[in-house]
Amino acid sequence: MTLFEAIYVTPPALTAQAPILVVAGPLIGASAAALSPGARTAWMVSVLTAAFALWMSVAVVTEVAREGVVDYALGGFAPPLGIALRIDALGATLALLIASVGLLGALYSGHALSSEVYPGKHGLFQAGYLLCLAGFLGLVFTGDAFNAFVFLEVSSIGTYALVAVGEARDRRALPAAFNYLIFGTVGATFYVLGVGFLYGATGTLNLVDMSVRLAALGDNFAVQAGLAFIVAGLGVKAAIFPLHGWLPGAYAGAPSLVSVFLAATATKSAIYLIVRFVFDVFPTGGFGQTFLALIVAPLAAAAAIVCSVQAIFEKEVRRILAFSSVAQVGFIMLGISLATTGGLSAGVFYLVAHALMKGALFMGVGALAISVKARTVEEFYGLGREAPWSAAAFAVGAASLAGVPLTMGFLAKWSLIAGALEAGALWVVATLAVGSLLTLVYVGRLLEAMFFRAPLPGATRAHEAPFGVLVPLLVMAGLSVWFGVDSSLPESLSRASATGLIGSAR
Amino acid sequence: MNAIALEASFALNVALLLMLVAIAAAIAWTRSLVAAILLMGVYSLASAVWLVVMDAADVAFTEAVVGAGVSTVVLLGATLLVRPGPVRVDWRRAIAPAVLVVGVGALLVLAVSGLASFGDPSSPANAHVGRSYLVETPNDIGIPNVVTAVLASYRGFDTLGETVVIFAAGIGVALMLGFGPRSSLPQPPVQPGEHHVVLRVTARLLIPLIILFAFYVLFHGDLGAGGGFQAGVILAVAPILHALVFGLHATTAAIPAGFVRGVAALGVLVFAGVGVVCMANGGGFLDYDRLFMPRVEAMIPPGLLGDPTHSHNWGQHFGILLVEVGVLLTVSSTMVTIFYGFAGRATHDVGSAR
Amino acid sequence: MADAIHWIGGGLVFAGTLLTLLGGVGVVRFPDVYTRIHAASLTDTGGATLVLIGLGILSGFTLETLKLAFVWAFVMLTTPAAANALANAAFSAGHKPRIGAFQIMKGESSEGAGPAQRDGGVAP
Amino acid sequence: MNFVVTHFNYLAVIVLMMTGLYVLFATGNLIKRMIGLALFQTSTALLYISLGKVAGGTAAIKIYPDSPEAQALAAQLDPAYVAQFGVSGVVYSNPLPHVLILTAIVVGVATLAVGLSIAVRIREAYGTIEADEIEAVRAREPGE
Repeated sequence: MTLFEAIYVTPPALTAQAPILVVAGPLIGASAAALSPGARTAWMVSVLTAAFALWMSVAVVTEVAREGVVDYALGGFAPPLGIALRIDALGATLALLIASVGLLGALYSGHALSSEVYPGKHGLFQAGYLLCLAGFLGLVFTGDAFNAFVFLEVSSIGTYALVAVGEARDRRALPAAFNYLIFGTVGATFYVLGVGFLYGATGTLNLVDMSVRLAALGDNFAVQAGLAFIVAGLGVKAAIFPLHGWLPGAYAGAPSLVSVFLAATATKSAIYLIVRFVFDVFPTGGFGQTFLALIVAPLAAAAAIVCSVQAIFEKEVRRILAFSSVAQVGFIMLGISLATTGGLSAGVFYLVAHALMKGALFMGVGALAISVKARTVEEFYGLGREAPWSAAAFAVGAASLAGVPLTMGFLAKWSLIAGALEAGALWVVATLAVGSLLTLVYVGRLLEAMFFRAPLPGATRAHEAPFGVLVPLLVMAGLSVWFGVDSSLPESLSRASATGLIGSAR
Repeated sequence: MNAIALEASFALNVALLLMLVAIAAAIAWTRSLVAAILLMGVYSLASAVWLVVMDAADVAFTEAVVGAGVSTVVLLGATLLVRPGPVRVDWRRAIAPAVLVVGVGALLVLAVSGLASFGDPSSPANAHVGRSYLVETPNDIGIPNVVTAVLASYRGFDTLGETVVIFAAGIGVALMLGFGPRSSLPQPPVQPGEHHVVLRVTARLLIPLIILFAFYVLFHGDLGAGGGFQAGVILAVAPILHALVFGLHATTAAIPAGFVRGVAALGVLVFAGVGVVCMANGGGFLDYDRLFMPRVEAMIPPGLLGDPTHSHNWGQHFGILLVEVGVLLTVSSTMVTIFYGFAGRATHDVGSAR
Repeated sequence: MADAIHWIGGGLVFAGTLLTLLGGVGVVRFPDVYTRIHAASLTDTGGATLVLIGLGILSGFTLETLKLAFVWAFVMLTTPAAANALANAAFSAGHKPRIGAFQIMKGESSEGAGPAQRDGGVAP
Repeated sequence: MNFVVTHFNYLAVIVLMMTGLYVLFATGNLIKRMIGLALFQTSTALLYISLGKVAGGTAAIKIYPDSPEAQALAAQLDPAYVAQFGVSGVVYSNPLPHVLILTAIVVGVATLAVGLSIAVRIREAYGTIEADEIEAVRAREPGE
């Protein structure tokens, strides 16, 4: 954490308010973006807001590193009555991740958006983007079950339309967005249903209060079914295997900024909430972990295999990446469902790694698509020579996805296997091995197309992406390499997250 | 307990629920889309009546305004735009959903078996936090309507989120329908049909009344059912009625779409701004007790709201009022944005008063 | 006295509901759009008036009475106007009356004459 | 049988929710789907409200205990019951679920508006709002 303390200076009065500012900043910024007169102003508002959110997240992370858990009571009412924010190490980690990707995405949108979205829409588009950012940040910070639903919807409602805006490039974005809306809303409603049962059994919505009362309650059908509904509902958002139907279409159809941001953060914040309920709210070693081990883990394993195979047979680059995301969520959930410190911290590490690499990959595809409207693998032939920097960044992301040494993906896979061995779950190791091999196949196919194939005759020649797109892209890809070499920061954050959730004893 | 009164209320509850089940079955059964939409409106009205029986006056008001009003209008508007044929029914398509629904339903029945009996005053849900609100509101907030107190103050952050969700919906609809080739076509000149005199006269009479009623609902929210959200929807009815009777073109000339979107953003800013002011005065976000600096609070005459001997939580009163105004601004302008979106897409032969 | 108020008020409310129910029957039973609108709007205003008077008697002379009067005024203003608009729309959409003095028009075209039972129900 | 009586509300609400879910998944018509979704969401709200009902309670708007209204309410109930579960002499229903559902209703209408606007755009782009016909159009497109 010394790194942060060195770069970060802020008045103590602001630090005390940092948790709420992380969430309220983007909300206010969204209104400002909607009010701003031109596309350029909207973009600047977006960048400034995202930078502010990142700054405040860094403040929160340092605070969490110092104190363990940060509580913030809203409205001046003590938690069971009022709503409270509660930020543990995992929440702080995710906020840092989301805010960083948010800032990089906002920078990236300066050029990328103008090729994809009608300029008159930029103000509203940026407003929607900032609302989405605020929603995800609120989701990982809130300490209240119903407040989490509100933020789930804040992040979702805008996103449905943002995905649909991709119709300017590809009209398939529209049915994909509709599908996303149906799935997402059913998921959110299932979540509300589950929270309703927990509320009916405990009488509270505050997660800390709820965990105290659940521990006293013992086994109860309402509570158990409540958890099942919560996990199922969030599982839709997290794209856990049979509930992932919305994801490929949405990621493939959305404007590239939205794809980048969703791929890097959307599923992650839902996974965070699942982890929070299972490990933090439900008593340790109780029904929650059994549910995870017996139901979620096999599904996650199935995802890791089935969706990797689907990715191999896809023709479109973005859909390959999208199916790969579902498979990788399977890996993450496998790590988490081990329910040991090692497994959980490996899962969190993998989550961060996956966010960075998928962000770089989708950003790379978006950067390449600025000059060529390339969609299928064939249309990507030879782009490596025409746009070397973008292609290199894409290649770094792909290498991280495949788990090449010196990238973050390698360390993530390594720690996952170590965690699984430590927990004695050999079948998890086997699944990981098979899944990784399959990953290698489709990643190899992508890289071969880009670097070792001549362009199709008659294909339009690509140009290098503009500077404003290249910088965030290279930073995003660079982070995958940086943390692959010096992983102390994500390592310490994920370990702190895991011990914060289940204690270091186990 | 007087058993007769309770049993009568329970019988009413059962009757209304059975009615709802019948309406829901009809919605599932009918092949006509318009019939399904209207039945959905009836369902909302019936559930609003049921909500009154359940003592949820505020929710009933909202459900009547939103479910029976806005939702029905939006659904009908979309139906006009897509001009669908009858809904096709294929029994093969129905098997998998039926199995799924039966499975989920069975899980739900299992789940409710773990809940306390209906109406039990000592159930966890009613005994813990819910009861604390009833006990604490007179001291903490000092307004009669506990639902408003919880909505705007104790759980004000949720309400901020709710306002933002509405704002996001406005953004979404504007992104989908507010731009594009068709909406920018010049509107056909309005031809005032001489047989619409009744409508025009009534509308002229009603629009100011509607606006007045909206503000009544807004300011009455502290004392009874009502508040910013319901008031916002009612306020939005005024321009919508104007557009329906006098033509969309006349309304957008008076209230441009861009202005309406700006007001929606402004509402969120007002709400969040109240929170920031509380923060700047040394409290937490949305801590209305710190809304005024002590110096300012001392200047408020004690008899402003009647009884001067009673201690007033001025910060809470004004904070709640301000955030309700923010909600009103966002909700009403978003409703108008949604209406503009759908109505602006319409080809002119479906305009209603033309 | 209290009993009498109870019975008179309750009776009026009951009569109002009955009238509204009759209107519902009329909407189902009448042959064309215009007669249906007629049935619905007349019984609606009449039924609402009876119910509101009944409620006013039941609640005694308080602030509620004033609110009920406002509701009554609103209903009297809007329901007839809505019925008028509906009839106008039906007429412009080409629906023709089936009974009464306009029966002569029946021979011209049977296409637009039916009650609006086409699926989708959207104006052509 | 006793369970059916004491939990009647919950069971009825389950039937309503499942009807909504069935409508949502059984039809290919996008607008009918949105109706199913609205039905599902509205019915979920009814579950919360059922949780918050207190037998003999009244709406959570404070009544002075010595007002005629409060006395009329109290006369219907056992004094011991009022003393135990009432707040200064009046039994109220639980306000918290009402607040939550106010929020949920708003979220529901927001979803509905966005969903329908996307459906309208689908109609403009594909010429139909039947899911299987859209699927058929998509299957004919290149790159699929």
